[in-house]
Parts: sequence; structure tokens; C-alpha cells
Amino acid sequence: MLLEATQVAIERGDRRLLSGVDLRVTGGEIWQLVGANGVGKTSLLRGLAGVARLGVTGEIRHAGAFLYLGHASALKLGLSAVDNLRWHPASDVTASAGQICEALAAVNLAGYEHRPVGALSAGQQRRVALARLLLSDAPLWLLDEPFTALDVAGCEWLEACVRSHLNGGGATVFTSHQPSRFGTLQQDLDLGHYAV
Amino acid sequence: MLLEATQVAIERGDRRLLSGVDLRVTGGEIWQLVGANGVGKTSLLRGLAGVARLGVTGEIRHAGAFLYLGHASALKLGLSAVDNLRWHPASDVTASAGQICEALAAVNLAGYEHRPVGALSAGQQRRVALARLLLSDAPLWLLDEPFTALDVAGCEWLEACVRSHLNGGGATVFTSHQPSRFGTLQQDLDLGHYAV
Amino acid sequence: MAPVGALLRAVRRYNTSMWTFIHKLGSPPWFFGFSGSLVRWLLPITVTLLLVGAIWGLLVAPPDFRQGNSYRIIYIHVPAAVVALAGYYVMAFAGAVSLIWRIRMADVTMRAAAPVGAILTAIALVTGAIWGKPTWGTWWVWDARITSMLILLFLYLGVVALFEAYENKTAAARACAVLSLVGTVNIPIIYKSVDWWYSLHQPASIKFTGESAIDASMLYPLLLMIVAFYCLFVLALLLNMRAELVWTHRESGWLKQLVGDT
Amino acid sequence: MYFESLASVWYMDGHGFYVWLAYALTALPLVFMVWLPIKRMQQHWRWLQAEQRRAAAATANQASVMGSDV
Amino acid sequence: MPSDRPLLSLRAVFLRQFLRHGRSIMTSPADVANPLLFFFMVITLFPLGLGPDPARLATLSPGILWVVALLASLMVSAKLFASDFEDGSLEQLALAPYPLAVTALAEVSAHWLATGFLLTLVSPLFGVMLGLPDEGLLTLLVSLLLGTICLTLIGALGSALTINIRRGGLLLSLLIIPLNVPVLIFGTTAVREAVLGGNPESWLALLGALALGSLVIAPLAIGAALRVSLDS
Amino acid sequence: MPSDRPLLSLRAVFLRQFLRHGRSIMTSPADVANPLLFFFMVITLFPLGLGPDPARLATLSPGILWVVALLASLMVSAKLFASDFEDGSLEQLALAPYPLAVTALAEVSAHWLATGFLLTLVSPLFGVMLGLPDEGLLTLLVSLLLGTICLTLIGALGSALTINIRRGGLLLSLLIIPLNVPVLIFGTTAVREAVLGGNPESWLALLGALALGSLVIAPLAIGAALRVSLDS
Ligand code: HEM
Ligand SMILES: Nc1ncnc2c1ncn2[C@@H]1O[C@H](COP(=O)(O)OP(=O)(O)OP(=O)(O)O)[C@@H](O)[C@H]1O
Ligand SMILES: Nc1ncnc2c1ncn2[C@@H]1O[C@H](COP(=O)(O)OP(=O)(O)OP(=O)(O)O)[C@@H](O)[C@H]1O
Ligand SMILES: [Mg+2]
Ligand SMILES: [Mg+2]
Repeated sequence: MLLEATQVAIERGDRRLLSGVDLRVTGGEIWQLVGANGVGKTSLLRGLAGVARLGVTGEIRHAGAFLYLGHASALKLGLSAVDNLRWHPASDVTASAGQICEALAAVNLAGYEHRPVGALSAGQQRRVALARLLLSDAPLWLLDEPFTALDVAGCEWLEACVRSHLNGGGATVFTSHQPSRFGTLQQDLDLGHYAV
Repeated sequence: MLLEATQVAIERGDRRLLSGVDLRVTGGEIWQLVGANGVGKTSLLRGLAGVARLGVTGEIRHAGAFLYLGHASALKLGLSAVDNLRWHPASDVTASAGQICEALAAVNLAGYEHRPVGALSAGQQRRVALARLLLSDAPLWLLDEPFTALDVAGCEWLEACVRSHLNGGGATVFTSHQPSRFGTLQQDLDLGHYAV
Repeated sequence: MAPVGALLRAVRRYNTSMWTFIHKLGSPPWFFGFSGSLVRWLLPITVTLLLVGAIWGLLVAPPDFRQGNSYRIIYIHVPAAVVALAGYYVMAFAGAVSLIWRIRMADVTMRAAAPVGAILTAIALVTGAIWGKPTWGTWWVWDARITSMLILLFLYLGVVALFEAYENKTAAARACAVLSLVGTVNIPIIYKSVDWWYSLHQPASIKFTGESAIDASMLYPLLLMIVAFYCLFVLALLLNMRAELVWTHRESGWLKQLVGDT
Repeated sequence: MYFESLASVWYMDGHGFYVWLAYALTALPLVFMVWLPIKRMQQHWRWLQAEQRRAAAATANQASVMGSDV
Repeated sequence: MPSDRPLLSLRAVFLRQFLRHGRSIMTSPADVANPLLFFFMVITLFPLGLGPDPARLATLSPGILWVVALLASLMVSAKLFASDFEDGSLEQLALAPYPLAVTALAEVSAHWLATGFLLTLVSPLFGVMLGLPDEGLLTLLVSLLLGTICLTLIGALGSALTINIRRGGLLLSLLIIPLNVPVLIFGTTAVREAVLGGNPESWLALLGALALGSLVIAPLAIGAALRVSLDS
Repeated sequence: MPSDRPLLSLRAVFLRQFLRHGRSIMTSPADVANPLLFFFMVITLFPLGLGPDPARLATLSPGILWVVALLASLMVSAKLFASDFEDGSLEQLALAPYPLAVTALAEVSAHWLATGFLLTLVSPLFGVMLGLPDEGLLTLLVSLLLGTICLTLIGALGSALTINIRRGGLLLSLLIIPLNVPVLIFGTTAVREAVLGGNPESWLALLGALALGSLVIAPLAIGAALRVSLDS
């Protein structure tokens, strides 16, 4: 059991969005949070990660480390990709220059290692953020719309990446508006059912 | 002829991205700019719109008004949706309160008219920005990744909206990483051919 | 009629030759070659002038009858101040050319002039302050000329900082051109206003002593040093421009050929 | 020559410290001002030469590989 | 965005943009109140720092009031175009078929009305608090009225030049402080002359000339600077 | 982000975060130079505003130097956590299994070293320029050393409280200026006492107590404030 959320309710700005959400994530599972715009996917994911605490009720328990990638990519636009990936604010792991360049090459950014991230395209910035997946050893990934801005090849790379994470015993919870990317591998949590 | 671009070349930060791009857009056409992350779709669209001029060479001629919606949505996060839509920085048209509420209802944001836009979800903010399409009378739309962050219903609404714009004699140039949203109605401009 | 025609023709010829010269200046390959030979001459000339002027001023010239030997600072202080002021106008002129005619070489000139000017201004300030201690008994006073020199330093530093802050160097050059143009309009105003500010405040009895006629034996080394500093300014400008050109044109054929030839 | 001895050049009737300090603080930045761009230019030049050599080697390599193919 | 509709006159464009921007400022009263409060608080720092002796404060008060007005305009103008740039409003504005100089001037005017002008109106109050003699109050008012126009326009230019720069906050100050020096000198001198019974009119005239000059030059420079920022 | 790896000691966490942040500051020399230049420029405004008379400037110099130091710290701290918040680094930091108070203190310390400490080091230069008598220089140095610690910590608290508020720039000043008043008073009084030949030690001791107190209390308050900002 990597994540266990019981009877979670989410409030935002005095309005209750969701209530009674139960989610149990074990290794080898992919969960997609599904729901219309504004139903509360981002809010729930932030609650599960523990970024937001106010307005989040219910029990949320983690076993082991996790990696959360939100809309904001925690990249300093003035620093280069290498400098950005050298360390991650939430983790004790420090990546070596070799690992970083490998990860950047994997997301097809070889040659862009030393440019300021602010001078990259939208999809390239997203790729830099996703390179963190390769540098982390956390078994649980919480990803908010990770496919945004990626081109077809990028989406395929991300799918493969999540699949291999799964095979290593990891698990992923993500949001996306494109249904069923992972076919039968994935399970949907339709937040429409829990909307208040 | 709504837009005529001849032998356009794009440079960014001392690097040439594209050269020799020809594009002729007439009423009733949908053009999708296609290409991998970082190929220069956003840069070309900004060049076509005239937002960026430095590093854009070649001839770009417009006949008639156009509406450009970029990544940044030109929304003031502290203002409500209604206040944001009251006027558009680039246009002389001023919308009435009735029209605005209608447009917001069309993008399924009835009830959110008077909340600060900053307190809306990612998809809801995108919807507010797209409501501008309904309030404009420009025959040419230039849209940069308009489907981002929209849920399935939102994407369908946008498709219908573009289709009806076409039927009214308008044209659309847009970028997206999802291929062929409009089937045979649309034409692709693959920027990979023009990359330097 | 004939003389008028000849005159007109001469003017036209002069005009075209001037324009071709300016046009050539705007072309990087030509400029690179031209500046290369110029630098080769200018470097030894400048060094010689500086050394001769400094030795003359430091060792040969007689001491000032009021200030004694401390006045020898004048031989670096005044040239630095004079050239620093001129440098700002070079920078602003280059900025105007780059904004109006979009000549890339003008950008490069402006970019190169800013740090050189800033260094010269700082030298004028520092040597002035050192001079002040033995003559006035204080390192610093808020005198009109000193204060405007300080503001000139800030103007220079603003241009340098703005250029460094932009990632896109083409845009950086444009932004700096706008700034230096506005600064140029402002410089006379700043000078005049600081002058009024100072004269209005009935300052303490500190005055420059240099107002009195300076003896020829002291003047010649000073003039020599002023010429030397002008040469130095041009030299540093050209060297900076060449270094920048080599980098920005590393893809061009003419430079590749030059590199290959060496 | 105005001064008689080296010591008096150094001392300058008590103003030596100020004069020499001023000249030293001028000489340093001046030397830098000239030396730095020369240095930068040399670096760029060497980098470009290395680049050309690398490119030449690469094409030569390519040619030999293709030659063996054919 | 060229349109088939006949273009508006530049005056109409200015007015419309001015009203729009003014309305959006008015929606957040904090934006109007905060610069005044800042002015007030920084002024109170001076008696604390320089000692409370009334006679001395009175002679210093023109300088203090003017320096603080300059600093307040520094703080305020940092944000002048920044949010417009970040949220994309600026690129939309650049697409409108009117010169950026005009629309930018309209925004700056609305901004001035909400900050510089208000600050001018309340300044006599602070003058009295610092012991500025009554003869100086009117001159203070007029000098700040003219001076804040210059300060705001120069600040807007700085803002336009630095919006595209990450961590540009202090850079802005570095760029515009030197340009503001004449304004400061003319302003303080005018007030001091008035207090001493001299004739402040000539200094006020100089300030007026500066204000006029910046009204002509600054918008063009701001327009050019905004273009550069959009282009990079 | 709880991990299976053994947790680091708080000291190790502090050190690591300090080094990280320090390195990222060092990558942009402008961030280091700009506060100093700002300090310098604002100081030059005072002679321009108050007149160049050396004797008068000398008596005012402790106050001027201290007020400008306070203003510089205001300008700088406005941005302390803002970029971390906007780009999402802050929410990642909040997920680390260490108290925010410690990691925030580390960031603030690195920031102080690059601004407040450097400013202290160069302050004697500006003291000389303003004609501060030599007896005051050492006290100026010590008082600014202790004082900038307080100013930076209080500024960081203000920044943490206002990052989530659009256009919070000036609001920040309003929050932290009142908190900074005791620092200003102790600091100027110490320098003035030293110049007049009194004993500045007691005032420096008070400043030291303030610095110690804020080192203990401020990090906790900053941690709590950052949490609130993330939650809303
Ligand atoms: C920090 C202090 C000082 C600064 C910034 C400064 C600045 C300047 C400047 C800008 C000039 C050039 C003026 C021009 O040609 O238009 C100049 C000239 C001169 N300075 Fe200084 N100065 C300083 C201190 C001193 C001191 C202490 C002395 C001597 C006691 C001095 C003596 C002179 C003389 C003799 C000239 C040239 C003759 C003249 O035009 O009056 N300066 N200084
Ligand atoms: N501000 C900038 N300065 C310099 N280069 C830039 C800048 N922004 C983008 N680039 C470069 O220009 C190229 C094109 O960027 P652009 O944003 O146009 O790509 P795109 O096709 O829109 O990509 P995406 O699909 O990721 O949105 C990229 O290689 C990028 O690295
Ligand atoms: N800062 C905020 N303050 C108050 N309410 C908010 C805030 N942000 C979002 N909301 C509201 O909370 C609800 C859920 O927002 P959330 O961002 O979680 O939606 P979402 O499911 O991620 O939507 P999307 O698909 O558009 O990303 C929305 O109705 C939104 O209006
Ligand atoms: Mg969301
Ligand atoms: Mg793009």
C-alpha cells in the first residue's frame, strides 16, 4: 500500500468540492483522476500530496516517498536545465551531471542542457520538468496533467516511462482529459461521483 | 485572402528556426500548424500575428481583423470573468453585460461570472479566454494550443465553435499536438519541412 | 559656372566616399580587417604615449606651487574624466544609429563603449577622491562636478546592467539604445541642474585649484595624457568589438575562412 | 627630471602614498580593460579553430566510412 | 489587429484606454491606498532616523518629502507594465491598430492619477507634520504635481525596459534614479526657495519644462521599449 | 515526501539548503551587485535633496545610512519567496520531510549573506562619503551587521505573508516598516552615540538582543506563514 486515502473531503474558498473520496494505491497500479473542468482534480491531487492542508479533511496516509509534479513546474526560468535538475526541492537525492545529461537526452533535450529554461518552448519546459521522473527513486508519482504541451513522441515517451515505473513496482496517480491512455492497465477514479 | 505569408523566416535568440514558410489562408479554411516540441509553432504564430517582429523576416499581409490567443491568456487574475471580458485590449469592440453572460454560459461557466479569474481551475480559465471568440467579429482566428486544459465537453464545444466560425466565412489557424481534430475540413502545415 | 560645378562634384565625390566608408564600417568582414590593422598600430602607440606621459608627469614636471606633488594625479584624473564624458556621447550616438538605421555594427559599438566608459568614470572618481584627501583633507565632497560624474557612472552602469540582464542580445542592444538615447537627452540637464544645486547651496570654501592658468611645463604632459587616454578608449573599444564579432559571427563564412587561414 | 633620488620619487614630499595609490588604482583597471578583450578574443579564436578541426575530422571520417561502404 | 471598421482618432483611443485602465485600478482600492500609506510610513521613518528636533526637521523637510516621493514612485512603477506583460495583455495591446506610445501613455496617465496625483494632494499634510513652513506648502503642491508627472513617465520607461527580465526589480531602480536627479533638484530647490522667501517660480517653470519634455519624449521611448520587451 | 532513507539532521538540512540557495544566487552576479548599487544610488539622493553642506550631512549621516539600509532591505525582501511561490518550488519544499522553518531559514541566511552582509561591508565607504566622523565607522559596521539580520528576517516574514496576494509589493512595506522601527532607532542611536563620544555598547547590545530574538521567533513565523500562503 503506497497511498491510502479514506473519506477525503475537499473544500476550496468556503465551497465544498468533493466528499467521501476513497483511494487505495498499491505498487503496479495506474490511477487516472477523471472529471470535468473544475470538478476538483487538481485540488484533490494537491490534498493527496499534502501541499494544501486547509480544507482537506479525511485520512491520507503515505508509505514511502512520492514525487508530485503540479501545474507549476518548480523550474527557475533563469537557470539552465542542468542547474534546475541538479537537486529537487523536496528530495534528498542529488543527481550527478552525468545522470542529468542522460535524463535530458531521454526527454530529447540533448543540446539544450545549458540554455536558460525560460528560453525553451512550452513542451520543452514540460520535458525538463518530467526529466525529474528519471532522477527520482520515489515509488509513487502524483502527476497533474503531465501530457499537456507534449507532442506525440513526448506522450509516447511518458507512457513508456510510466509503464516501466510500474514494472519496477511503482505506482502513478495522474490527471488528464484524454481518456484511457494506458488501456486496461489503468483504473479511473471519476470525481463526478464525489462532487457535492 | 485573409492572411498571406510569403517566404517567412523566424529567428529566436540568434538561432534560425524556420525559413521559407508560405501560407495563404482564405475564408472557410482551417490550418493546423504541426510539428514537434520546439520546432517553432508558437514563434511562427506570434510572427504571423505581429506580436514579435525582431527576427521575423519575409512578407506577412493581413486583410481584415484577426484575433490572436496565445499561451498567456491576457486575463487579469484579480478581476472577475465579466470584468475581464468587458473589453479586449486589441479590439475596438466593447461587449455588453448581456453578451458577456451569454458567452460565459456558452463555455459552461454560468455561476462563475463574478469570481476572480485567479480562483478558477486551469480549464475554467482557458474557457474564459476562449469566450473571447464569441465576443469578437474578427474573421481570422490565430489560436495557440486552444485545446489545452479543456475537458472532453470543452473540446467538443471549441470544435463546434470553430466549425460555425468557418460556416460564417471565417478562418482559423491553430496549433495542437492532437492530430486532425477537424478531419477533412482542416489542412496541415508541417513545420518540420521548414525547420533549419 | 565651372567652379560651382567643380565644387558640387567635389562635394558629391566627398559625400559618396564618406558614405561608402560608413557603409563599409557597417560591414563586419571589412570592419574586422580594418580594425585588425588599426589595433596593430594603436596598441604600441597607446602604450608609448601612456608611458611617456606618465613618466613626464610623475618625474619630470615641476611640482605645483600650492599643492606640491599631489597635483601629479591630474595626469590621470583629468584625462579619465574627459574621455569618460566623451565616451557617453559615442555610446549614445552608436545607439541612435542602431535604432534608426538598424546597423548591427552600431549595436556592437554601443555594447563595447559602455564598460569602457564605466571604468574610465570610476577611475576619474577614485583618483579624484585620492587627490581630495591631501588637498581638502577629506575623501569626498558633494561638489557639482563630482556629483555629476557620479551620476554619469550610474548611467553607464545602468546600460551595462541592462545589457547583461537580457538573454536575447539583439533585444538587449535595442533596449540599451533606447536607454542611452534618453540618457543623452538627460546629460546636459543633469549637468546644469547639479551645477545650480551646488551654487545655490553656498558651499564650503572648497574649490578646484586648477582654474588658475596652468604652466606650460605642466600642461604638455597633461595634453599628452589626454591624447593617450583617447587612444586607449578607441583601442579598448575596438578590442571589445572584435572579441564580440568573432563570437557572434562564428557561423559566417568569412570568419571561418579567416580562422582557417591562421 | 625633477626628483634627485629614488627615495624622493617614492616619498614625494609626503604625497607619495596618494600619488602612487592613484596611479596604481588606475593602472590595474586599464591593463584589464585591454587585456580582457584580447584574452576573450584568443579564447574564441582557439575554440573556432578546434571546431574547424573537429568538423574536418568528422567529414574525413564520414568519407572513409562511405568509401568502405562503396 | 487591423479592422474594417474606421479607426478611432488617437484622442479617442487615449480616452478609452485611460478610462479602461482607470476603472480596473478603481476596482482594487488597495492599489490606490497603498502608495499613500507607503509615503506616510517612510516619512515617519525620518524623524526616527534623523532625530525629532523640529527646527532641523523643518529645514530638511523639502528634501525629505521629495526624496520620499521619488522612492514611492520607484516602488510603484516597478509593477506598472509587469502584470500586463505576464498575463499577455501587452501582446494584445501591441496588436491593436494604434501606436503603443498612445495606449501606453493612457495607462501611465491613469496610473499617475491614482498614485502621483493623489500623493500630491495629500503632501501638504505630511509637509505640516514635518514642520514645513506654511509659505512652502503651495510650492510643494505645485512642484510635486509637475514632478510626479516626470517621475511617473520615467518610471514607466524603466518598467517597460525591464518587464522581460527575471528579477528586474532593482535593475529598474538603477536605470531610473539617475534620470530622476534633475526632477529632484528642481523640486527641492523650488520648495526651499519658497520657504526662504526667494522666487520659486523659475524653478517651477523648469519643472514644468521637464514635465512637458517628458510628456513628449517618454511615450515614444516607452512604446519602443515595450516593443523590444515583446520581441525578446 | 517521506522517504525510506534515514532523515538528515536539521543541521545538515540547513547546510544543504543554504549551499543550494547560495549557489543559485551566485550564478547571477547581478543579484549580488544590484542591492549594493541601489544602496549607493539612494544614498546619493540625500545630498541632492538635503544640500551638500558637509557639516550638516555629517550630523545626518547615521540617520541617512540607516534609513537607506532599511529601504534597501524593503526593496530586496519583496522578492524573497515570490519567485519560489510562483514557479512551484515552494510547494515542493513544503513536501520535503523537514520543517519549513529550517529550510526557509537557510534560504534567508543565504539571502542575507548576499545582501545585508555585503551591504554592511561596504557601508563604511558610504559613511566616509557622507562625512560620518571616523569614530562612528566601527559602530556603523557592527550596528548594521546586527541590524540587517533583523531587517532581513522581518522582511522575509512579510514576504512569506504576502506572496499569495496579487500586487502585494506595497502591502509588504506596510506590514514590515512598523516592525522595523525599533531596529532603526537602536541602530541610529548607537552610531550617533559613538560619534558624540558616548557609549554605543548598550545600544549595540539591544540590537544584538533583537537579532537573537528574531533568529529564534522569525523562522517559526515564516514557516507558518508559508504554509498559510500555500493553503489559500
Ligand atoms: C572624487 C573627486 C573628484 C571627481 C569626481 C572629480 C571630477 C572631475 C572631472 C569630471 C573633471 C573634468 C572636467 C572637465 O574637463 O570638464 C575634473 C577636472 C579636474 N579636477 Fe577633479 N574631481 C575630483 C576631485 C578633484 C580634486 C580633489 C582635485 C584637486 C584638488 C581635482 C582637480 C581637478 C582639476 C585641476 C581638474 C582639471 C581642470 C579643471 O577643469 O578645473 N579634482 N575633475
Ligand atoms: N525566449 C526565447 N529565447 C530564445 N529561444 C527561444 C525562446 N523561446 C523559445 N525559444 C526556442 O525557439 C524554439 C521554438 O520555440 P516555440 O515556442 O516556437 O516552439 P513550439 O513549436 O511552439 O513548441 P511547443 O510545441 O513546445 O509549444 C525552441 O527551440 C526554443 O528553444
Ligand atoms: N484559489 C482558489 N480559490 C477558490 N476556489 C478555487 C481556487 N482554485 C480553484 N477553485 C475552484 O475549485 C474548483 C476545483 O478546481 P480544480 O483546479 O481542482 O479543478 P480541476 O478539476 O483540476 O479542473 P481542471 O480540469 O480545469 O484543471 C473549481 O470549481 C474552482 O473554481
Ligand atoms: Mg486541474
Ligand atoms: Mg508552443
